[in-house]
Amino acid sequence: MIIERAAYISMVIMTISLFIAFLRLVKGPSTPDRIVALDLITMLTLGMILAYCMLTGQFVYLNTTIILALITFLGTVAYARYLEKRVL
Amino acid sequence: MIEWFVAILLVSGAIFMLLAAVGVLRFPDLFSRMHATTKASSFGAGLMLLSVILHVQELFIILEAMIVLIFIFLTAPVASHMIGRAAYFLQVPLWKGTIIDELHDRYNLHNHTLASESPDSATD
Amino acid sequence: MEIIIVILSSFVIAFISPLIYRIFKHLTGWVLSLVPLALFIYFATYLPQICAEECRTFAFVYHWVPSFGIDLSFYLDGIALIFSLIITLIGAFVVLYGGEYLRNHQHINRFFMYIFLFMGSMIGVVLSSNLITIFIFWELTSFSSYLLIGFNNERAESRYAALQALLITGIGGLALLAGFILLGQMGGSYEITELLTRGHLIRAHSFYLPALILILIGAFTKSAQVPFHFWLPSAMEAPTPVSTYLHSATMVKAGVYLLARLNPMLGDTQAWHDIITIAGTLTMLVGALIAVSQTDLKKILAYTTISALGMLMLLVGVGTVLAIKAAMVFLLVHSLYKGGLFMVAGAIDHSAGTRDITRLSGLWRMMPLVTIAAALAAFSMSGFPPLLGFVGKELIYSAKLQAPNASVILLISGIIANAVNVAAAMMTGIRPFWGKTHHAKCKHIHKVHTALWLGPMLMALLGLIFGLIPNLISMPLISPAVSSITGSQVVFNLQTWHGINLVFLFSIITFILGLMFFFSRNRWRKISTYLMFLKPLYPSQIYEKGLHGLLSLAKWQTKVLQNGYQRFYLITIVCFIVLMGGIQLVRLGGLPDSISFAGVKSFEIGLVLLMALAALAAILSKKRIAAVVSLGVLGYGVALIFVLFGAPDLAMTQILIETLTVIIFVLVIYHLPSFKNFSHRGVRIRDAIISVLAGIMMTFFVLLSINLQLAPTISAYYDENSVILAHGRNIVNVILVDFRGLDTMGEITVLAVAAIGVFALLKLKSKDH
Amino acid sequence: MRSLILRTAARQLLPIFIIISIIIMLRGHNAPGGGFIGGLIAASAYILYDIAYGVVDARRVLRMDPLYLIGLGLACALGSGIPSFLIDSPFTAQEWITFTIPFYGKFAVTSPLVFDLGVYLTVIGVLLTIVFSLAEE
Repeated sequence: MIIERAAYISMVIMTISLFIAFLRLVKGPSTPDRIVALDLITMLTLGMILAYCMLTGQFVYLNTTIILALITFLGTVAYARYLEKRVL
Repeated sequence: MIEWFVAILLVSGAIFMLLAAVGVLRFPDLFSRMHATTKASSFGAGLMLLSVILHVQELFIILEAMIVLIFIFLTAPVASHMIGRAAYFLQVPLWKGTIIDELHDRYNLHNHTLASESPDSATD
Repeated sequence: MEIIIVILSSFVIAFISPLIYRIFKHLTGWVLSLVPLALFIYFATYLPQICAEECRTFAFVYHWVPSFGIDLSFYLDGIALIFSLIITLIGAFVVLYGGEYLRNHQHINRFFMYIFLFMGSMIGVVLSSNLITIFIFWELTSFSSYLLIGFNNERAESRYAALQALLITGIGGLALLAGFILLGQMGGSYEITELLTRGHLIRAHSFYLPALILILIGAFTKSAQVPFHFWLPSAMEAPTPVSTYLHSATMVKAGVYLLARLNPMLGDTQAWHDIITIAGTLTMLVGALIAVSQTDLKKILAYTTISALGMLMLLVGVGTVLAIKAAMVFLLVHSLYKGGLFMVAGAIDHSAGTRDITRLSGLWRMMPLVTIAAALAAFSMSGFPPLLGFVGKELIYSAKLQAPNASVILLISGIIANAVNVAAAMMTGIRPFWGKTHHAKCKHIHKVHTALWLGPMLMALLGLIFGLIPNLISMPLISPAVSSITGSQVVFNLQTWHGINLVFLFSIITFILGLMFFFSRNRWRKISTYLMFLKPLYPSQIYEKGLHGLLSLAKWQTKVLQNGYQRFYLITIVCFIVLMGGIQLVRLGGLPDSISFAGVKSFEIGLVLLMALAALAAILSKKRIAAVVSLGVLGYGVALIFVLFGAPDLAMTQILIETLTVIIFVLVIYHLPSFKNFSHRGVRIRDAIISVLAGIMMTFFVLLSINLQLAPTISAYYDENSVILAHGRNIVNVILVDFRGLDTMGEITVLAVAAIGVFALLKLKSKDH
Repeated sequence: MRSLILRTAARQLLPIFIIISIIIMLRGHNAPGGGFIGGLIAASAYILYDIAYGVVDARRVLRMDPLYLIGLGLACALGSGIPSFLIDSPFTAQEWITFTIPFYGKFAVTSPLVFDLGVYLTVIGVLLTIVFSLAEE
């Protein structure tokens, strides 16, 4: 029982941090700030999925987290490459 | 007893995530913000994964959680490194309070090549 | 069973005729004409059976589309027999004549192919007894007439004439189909044999009038009645054998055949008699009046054909037994002499090189045989006593005398039309041949080949023989045909000479009038030039304007709808959906009252709020990359929702697609212009309103669909037998791969095509510039 | 311009990505996964390689033009339908031929597997065609 409540709390915490990260994303003066914020948001999504697994006790979502962990870094790298190419 | 420990791990993971978010918001310039996103968030995710590992009995699930953990610690640094590089090339303004910029003289602004890459420079 | 072979045989011959041409070269005409001759003899064998008292008929049924009640059923009775005999007889002469006439034309093998295609479809029209089968063969005749009219396709006029003929008979065909379907609904089946017995039911039915009008449009366009007559003269672009076969003897009579065939079901109502009689008389007069002022041989014959068709229609419209008898006899007579005259005109054109009657004279020395044939045909056309034409004309006058109503008008118009016939016969059949031959006017005249004069000569002789002994055809041919039309058993015999009586008096008047028309033809030509100011009213002009109007409308509509502005397409689509959805929502009484927020957890609301903010940020962002990033956030939000609602597969796909979109965006962004604000405020507000409306409408739909239980959810079905049938627990994948494998097949093909499209766009573009 | 770290990461990650994509593709029938997702992962592996090393090396590593992959994939997908022709059942109904390998227990060679492979290859082919031709732009 304690775990459900803990998971619920962490879900709420994570939602709040999502909003905060989004704030940076909107405010972010330069593009890399936005990309950093997006990176954080993806990590938060991963966290939320984990918390949700704990909440429902169904661990089938871990496959999704594997994909999430692997692929989001690809997005960030693509953004980075675009920024470098634009500079040249 | 173990349940308490798992719950604490989980919530602390979430709190670290929160710290990362706050860090990203409040840090003065890009490079310090990157500290927050990469280190704090991956550590937070690590803690949560740990709580999952402890909470779960089946082997496969633990294995999958371990893989996620490894991947996070494998990919997050590469991603933020790439962003840092790109940001530096874009001359994103440093925090006025920065004391030393070691990369300054090794990177020539005109042809955007790092000293380390150019063939002639001694690889120090 | 043999009827199927008969019909198919001409189609088969059509497709192997190019081969036969390669073997026999110039003799193909003679060889191929044996086929219609054989068919003629085959049909002739039915003569004794048909004309026996009980008039037995032969039927053959092959169930083609049983669900609609359409089957290839064929049915040979009196009227079908008389038509098939005409088709096959004249077909034989035409093939023979065509082989010679087009001897050195480079596409002559195609000519044979089209002619046999036409003959097959014409026999099909005449023999089939299922309405839809008649329609199919009907359209086939239009199709083959298009090919034949546009035979020498390098000339623009023939292409134009072919298209005109196709469009008009095509539209008529469509009306005919609609009429047949209505008729089928009324009578309960498409079989003519069954419909025959339900005449009274059909006549009383409310659909009767629309069906009648539609069928009449079909018949009138095909038989070139007044408003739709102008395609026939312009169809003279076709080579002469085609004009002989299609546009005088057989195809244009299909309309008359159809009305005769449907007479027992649709006939004998006031509407039937009035419309057809009026149309017939009008066509007869218009055809006659224009014919007088023409100078081209084939044009005169074309217009007199229109007038003859009018006469036939008129007789069918009158509908008395005598009128039908007169119609049948006239049908036969007209086919013989008009076919003959057309062939004569072809022979003159072929050897003398011109068809302008003002320049033709004294040809009899060059082609004596053609002169005899032409004279005989001309006398038959003008109704000179010994010939069948006289018998026909007498019958027509007596039928008009006894016509139930307005017989006086019919009589007068009949006399005028026949007078013009006499004049036309003189102009085409006799004038070009007698008189002195002045070489200056027409270039050297070479000998006429046997094939060219054999056809007209035989036909003219037939006219003479039938004229002298009319009983030859009355017993076996005319009476069964008339009985099958009027539905009552009729047996009669014809005699050439009725003695001096009122009808004979009319013949003499006609003859005198005709001579007057002939000698005053130049004055008629001047008069017709005065009528030029009526030109815009001519139906051909209306057709012209209608066509241009249609094309310009199409151009305008495409310009408006497809103006190349992608945003315009989106707006039209979204507005349309919003409109349709909105109306439906209002009609169904707006929002469901029970919107419960029970099961929603707090962080779900937070997530949805974040996604809304992200979407907003994407719109308001100044830089394109910022918009892409906020879209990224939206994408991950959606992925998260998939997870929260238990769809790991979808979440994985969403994440992957999200990242790959970013990658492709990044590759493409480099080339896109930066976000200058192209649209000024007004446009943006309009777009905002549209999108907000669409959003609201979509939420209503979702809310409605939640508590709307349309059908038992299919997931139950997949649930229990996804393991049993497809041995897989992951239902999503099982569906994708097994149950709906074909859809996935389609999807990956679409993906492949998209990839090849992108590849082509990028690779080919970069090479050429 | 190319960062050494990204290059080494890409070279190491490529095999891992491919293995994961094959795992996900193979177990697609029972657990979340399937040809489509597997294809996406494999494609993103090669895209990562392209970002790190550039298109020429990426094409070299792929050793096959992505267009052939599309063709191969579609062929496989169609091919999986053929056995159902022989047994006269609906076109893409799947046939199961199960036989047992001594130590492994029941092992089923299935036509849905071939179909999934077809989807897998087509998706990789599609994505790589698009990305590579864009990258070469």
